[in-house]
Amino acid sequence: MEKIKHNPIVEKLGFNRIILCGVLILMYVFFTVFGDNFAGLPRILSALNYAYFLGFLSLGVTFVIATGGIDFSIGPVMFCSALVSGYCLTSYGVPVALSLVISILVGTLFGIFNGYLVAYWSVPPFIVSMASMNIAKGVASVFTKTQSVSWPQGTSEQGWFRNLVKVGNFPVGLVIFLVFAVICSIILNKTRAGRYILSLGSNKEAVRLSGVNVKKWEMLAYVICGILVGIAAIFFVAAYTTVQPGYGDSYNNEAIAGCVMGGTSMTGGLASIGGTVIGVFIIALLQEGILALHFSKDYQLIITGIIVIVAVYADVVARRRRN
Amino acid sequence: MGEVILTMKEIDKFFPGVHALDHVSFEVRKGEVHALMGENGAGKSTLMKVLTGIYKKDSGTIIYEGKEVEFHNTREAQSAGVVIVHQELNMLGHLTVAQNIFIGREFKKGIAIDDKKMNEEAKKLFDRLHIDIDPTETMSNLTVGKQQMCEIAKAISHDAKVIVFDEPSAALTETEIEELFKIIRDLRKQQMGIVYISHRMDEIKVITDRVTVMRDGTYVGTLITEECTKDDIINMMVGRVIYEDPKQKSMVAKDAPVVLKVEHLNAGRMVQDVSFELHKGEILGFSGLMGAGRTETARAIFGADPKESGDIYINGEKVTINSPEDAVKCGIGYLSEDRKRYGIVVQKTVAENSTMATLEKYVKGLFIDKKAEREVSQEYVDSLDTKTPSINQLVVNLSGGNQQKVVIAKWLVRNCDILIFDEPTRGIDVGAKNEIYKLMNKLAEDGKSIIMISSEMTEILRMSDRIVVMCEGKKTGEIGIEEASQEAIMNMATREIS
Amino acid sequence: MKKKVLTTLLCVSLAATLLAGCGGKSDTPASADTAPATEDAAPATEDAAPATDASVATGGDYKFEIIVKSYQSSYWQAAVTGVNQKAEELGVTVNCTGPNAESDIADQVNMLNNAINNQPNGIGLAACDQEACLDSLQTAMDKGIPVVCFDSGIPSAPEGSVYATIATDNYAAGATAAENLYPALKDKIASATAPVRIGEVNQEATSESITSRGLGFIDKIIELAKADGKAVAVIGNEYYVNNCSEKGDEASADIIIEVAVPAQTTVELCATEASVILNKADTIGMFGSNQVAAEGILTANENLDVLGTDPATSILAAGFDAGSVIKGAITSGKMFGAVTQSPLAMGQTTVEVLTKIANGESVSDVPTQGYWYDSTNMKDASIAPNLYD
Amino acid sequence: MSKNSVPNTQNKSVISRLGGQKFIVLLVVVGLIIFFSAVSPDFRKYSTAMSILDYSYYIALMAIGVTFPLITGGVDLSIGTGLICYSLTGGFLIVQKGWPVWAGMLMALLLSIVIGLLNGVLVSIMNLPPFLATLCTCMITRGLGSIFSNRLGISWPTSGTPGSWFRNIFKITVNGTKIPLGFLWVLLLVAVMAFVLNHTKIGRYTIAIGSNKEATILSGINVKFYHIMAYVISGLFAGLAAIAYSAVFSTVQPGTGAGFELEAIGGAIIGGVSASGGVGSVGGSLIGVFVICLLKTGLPYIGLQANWQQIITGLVLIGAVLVDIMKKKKEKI
Repeated sequence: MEKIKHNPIVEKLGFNRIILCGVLILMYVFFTVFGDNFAGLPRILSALNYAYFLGFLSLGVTFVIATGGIDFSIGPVMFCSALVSGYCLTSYGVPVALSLVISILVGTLFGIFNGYLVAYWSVPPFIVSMASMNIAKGVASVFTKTQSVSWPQGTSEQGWFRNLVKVGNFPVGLVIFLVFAVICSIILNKTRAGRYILSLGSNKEAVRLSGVNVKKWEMLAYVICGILVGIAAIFFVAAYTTVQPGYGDSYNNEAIAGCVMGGTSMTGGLASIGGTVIGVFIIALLQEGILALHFSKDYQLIITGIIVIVAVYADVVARRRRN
Repeated sequence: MGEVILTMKEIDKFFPGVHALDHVSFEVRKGEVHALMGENGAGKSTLMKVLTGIYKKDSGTIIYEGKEVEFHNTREAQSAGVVIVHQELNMLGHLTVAQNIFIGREFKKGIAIDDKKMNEEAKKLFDRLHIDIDPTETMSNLTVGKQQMCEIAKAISHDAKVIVFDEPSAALTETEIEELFKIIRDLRKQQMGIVYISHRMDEIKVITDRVTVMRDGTYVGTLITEECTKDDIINMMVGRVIYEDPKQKSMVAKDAPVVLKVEHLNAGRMVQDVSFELHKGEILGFSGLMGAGRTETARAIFGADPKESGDIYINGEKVTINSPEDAVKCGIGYLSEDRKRYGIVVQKTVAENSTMATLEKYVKGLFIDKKAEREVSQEYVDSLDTKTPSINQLVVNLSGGNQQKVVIAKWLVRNCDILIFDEPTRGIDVGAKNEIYKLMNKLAEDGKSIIMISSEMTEILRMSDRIVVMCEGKKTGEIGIEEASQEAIMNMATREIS
Repeated sequence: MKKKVLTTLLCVSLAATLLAGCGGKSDTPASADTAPATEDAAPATEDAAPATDASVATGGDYKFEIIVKSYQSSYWQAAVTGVNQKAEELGVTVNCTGPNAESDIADQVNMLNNAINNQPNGIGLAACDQEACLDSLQTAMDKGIPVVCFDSGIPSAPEGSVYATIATDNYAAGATAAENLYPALKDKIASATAPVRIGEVNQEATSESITSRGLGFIDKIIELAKADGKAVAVIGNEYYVNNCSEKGDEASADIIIEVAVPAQTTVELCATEASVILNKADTIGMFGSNQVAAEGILTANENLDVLGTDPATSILAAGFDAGSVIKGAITSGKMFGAVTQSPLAMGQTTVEVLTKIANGESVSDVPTQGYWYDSTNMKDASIAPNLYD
Repeated sequence: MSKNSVPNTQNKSVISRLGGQKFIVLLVVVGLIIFFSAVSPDFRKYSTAMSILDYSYYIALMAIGVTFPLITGGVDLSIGTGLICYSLTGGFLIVQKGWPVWAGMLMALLLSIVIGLLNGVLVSIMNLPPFLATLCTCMITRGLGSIFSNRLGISWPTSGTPGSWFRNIFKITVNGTKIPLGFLWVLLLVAVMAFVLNHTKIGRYTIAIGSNKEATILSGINVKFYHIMAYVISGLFAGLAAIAYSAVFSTVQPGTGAGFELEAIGGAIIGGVSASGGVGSVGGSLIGVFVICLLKTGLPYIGLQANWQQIITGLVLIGAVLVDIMKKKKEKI
């Protein structure tokens, strides 16, 4: 046991991450054995559909949580991005490529808004989230005149953007998602931005007194989150076509759960992109598996909740023992 | 001195990987003040925590009032009459003084808490101790000193027979310490057994009857205070003599240029019209009582807090400092009095903390140049003799003195010319203190200029080339080391300004 | 080590107890679908199914996946009951699922994909959104799984993927409400000196079935009013104003139709919107276009007490769907009447049609209807079976 | 240093600031009422006030409860979905299983206490961050609610049917006039909980935990117990809110309820509860809730399209908190 723990790879990833990987694999085996026709590509593709947008949300919120903040406007903002850009596409004839850019732009704007209020005006992130959640829903409904927006079908001329998710049976989205995860991991661990974001999550005042412009970096975390939420919107519509104004809240919890399950600490300062990715895959696999077992989504929520509690508790215990 | 009220015999306590207490014995008599001394980490606090039930002992016996006892929590200890006044203030800022004193044993009227009676009782208690505090005051509005008094009042209100003072004077001003001593003498007269933990040698001589010294979790010996010298005690603590005398004369050349000039600085109530100059290679001591506004002045200069008015000149040039960022750009570094809160990022490694203020220099393209970072931090670990298993160690795992060195390294990496040391040796044990002093002297020799804020008179007199004294937010005096004496400084520090 | 073992044990036992909590219930989702079938079967006995033709499709050992829009309202519960009844009768296996809310489009798409992966003999789908399912329908067709749409059709479905649609014409159903409500208000409108107001509360402006009903109601009122020589104006929610047959001019209108859509589909917001309209002095009629909206009107009325059945003294409200609250209100004279669909029959028909397809028989679309009911005809044999709780 | 005068004046300013915050929020409430009444004649009707009160009970009750975890420096996100879960469970037992109404209500309350207890244990004993622990129980209660009710929407007995007596708890009609009994209950509960917060051990230690948990532990207080109690109170009030919700809205649907907690917490924070703990009052929370409820119910009255309402609610929320932040900033200098 001790030997495994001191293996360099294990040490780098963290023991709990390895366990989480094990949980993921066990879950797959479990569902394959007990679920209806679970083995095979279609199920995995379907689970991945769910993992993409949730994954981008989770990646985004990981940055915010790393600063010790929280953002639960991500779900509604994702819908707002998809609605505003989709409405431009369907009603104003904006080209698809530009619409995708608009989607990312809307997400970024909300990121700037949230980040500015949190970092420069010291409004508690909780309040900011609550406000921007309402604003995102409102803006989306005003912009679309309270209409749901359906993005073009894959068969149509404008449907090329769906290739971002998959071409034939090849999961292009997975590749893109993993590339983004690697980029996020590099930003978090290898760049100044990441260093400051994590450090200020751990001890903001100490970083400020080191002569660092903490406001700028704290805001940046929210902006990165916003950008990723904008991207999440693209993957949402590429997989699920239609978005409605006034919704999206339900994805907040799952995105935060995926992130925290992976070992990112709610108190800030500790974040693991690898963990987030595994966490998201667990949730996505779970939702697919639960359906294959003919259970309702309710069980997915409950089990997700329990896994998060156990995972975080394991981290709490591990940390306590270390100190 | 009366009969023995408390005996701790052969106490053993293990923490994972550490033998924290190794068969330690200790006794307290009625009506004595018994000093418990030792460097940081010697096991004093652990011993007292075992006594009051915060930790569970692994072996050994505690005999209290003739019976063997084992307290399972502070509450049990309290009700038996063993109470502790903690080093860190354990106040609940949002509650009133009376509510704090009676927390956990409120008077009740039916199911309601009888706040009126609590206020009355608190008042009586304060009268008994001759302390002037309003029981209905919110705790966070009191000065640190008053808060400490409340802690003591709280301890006494438990009908205590044994009171443990864990470094009670650390946060007190000289006058408050006097008050404290008066109270302690009073308690001694009432035949209470008092344990007094402190680092301050002078106090030990003044107030205690016996001294027990611990080192590395073991019992070293017990002396009668009157019959021993400071050196004896220090010898027992560290095994070598390291007591240094005050600096005799300034080390700064007469014609040394002014590197920092502050004029008419105002920042709230605590910084009013402060002006001074700092010369190259100088250690400028900032003395004064707790709450005199020294830290506030430093923070205002550094841009950590907003200032209302005043000019700052660096090397003769006027600069605008609105944030720590600006200050750092001007070559100022600030080592906070509260390392844990303002100095280090505990979840980061030694290397990462070292480059915290300089990271832009260790960036290659988009990425942090971790190799260069490691090299530079290793360099300073070596040159400052920081004791860490590796530069990848999280700073949270280092001792206080070594954490301080990491913070110093952070500013040295930045190559700051002006360094503000705010209480640089607070909470650092004697051996490490000396190293910090040596380091500061060396920095000054190398041409760095240092502002040192300290509440320890001996430290001020030992290190400073010149001393600025503050009182209630105003500068009340400036004195060269040659003329400085404890009395002279104290005079200025308590000078009333109308 | 001891501590570690202990903590691990704790984790495991925690997980186990919590899981056991779910595990103990693990048989419920299956029975959740069957339980109502047996319990609620009583009110809707064999004489139901007015819309289905009686041809018996003998079931083989078939497995069908039924996906409803949500489980929220009793409408869907009735539909599921119908599905299960018929399945039992025909001896086929059905598995009913559906998202928690009609707005959970993504969840429903996942469920549809999942259903396809289960490789059933057929899928019955009540799509939350007309566009979101198209890809999945294509997949189903590629795999040769027949799909039957019920409740709502999917007009743009890939050719050949949907074998039959069993749906109510929501536009016509909305018009039914207008046809029944308008005559009762007619005298009052005729005698009114100032413009009168008819309110409409829609839970949302995005679901096709709700908007169709809403528009059907508006357009019918306009048509009837015009026949009487009255001018109508539509105000309120943009979508409805822009998509009705004629939005009119508020200043010169004799009848103002005010359309309200709450900011979110929650009950209390529906009620708030309803009370705003009910509070207006010139309001004479109300229409709630689904169960939530109709119940919102009733909730708002709790404080206002303006609803009734006498047009001279009160506001007349028409609802949609059934459920104990609306039924109670109609019985007690709070609500004038409502339109109900026949979810039970629809559920039954869906299974029947699926079985037929599996048997290789040819099928065609089955239109179902909206039935107007009020206190006078609630007990009628043609209506009673459609009034689910 | 011997003068007490300096801290004393400070003290007064703090008290006035706390009262001040409440006072400002109260002014906002009055201002909103005046504004809506001026713009919309219908708003002035007695029945409108009744509606606003009706729709405020459940949020107000949740806010009263959640004030306690907030003051400990935590949060309880599970109250919204919890409310629906309790209401579904109680309603299911009454409607589908034929339990007497009082038994169903009791069961709902019991369940709410159990979930509160679970939150407390997760936070206090297992040391999970409150945000996270209650986020998980939020998901869990959402799932449980659906499962307990077999995923059915439940309509509690409607007025006029047997078993509808529980509606009279919140509203009775005397001589044709409706009396908002529920509001009296809410006020009574505010008084009771304000008493609990300020004059009993539970309240005292709740503040103490939020102020300085370590110090509270060292004072020999059974912090774990009192920390759990804060969450149990929050849970219990979510249970009471569930009954109020059922009485007002009759039909409860599984899968809803997410978002209720934000309204309650937002109300509490607007009412002066500090997000970092130690500070807050039950009365303030109630006033804060009315800001949110008035916006929610008032905006439709001034003819504003629904989508604008959300934007305005969001902006007002930030505005309310910003005012407080600006004021503190000014005081600090």
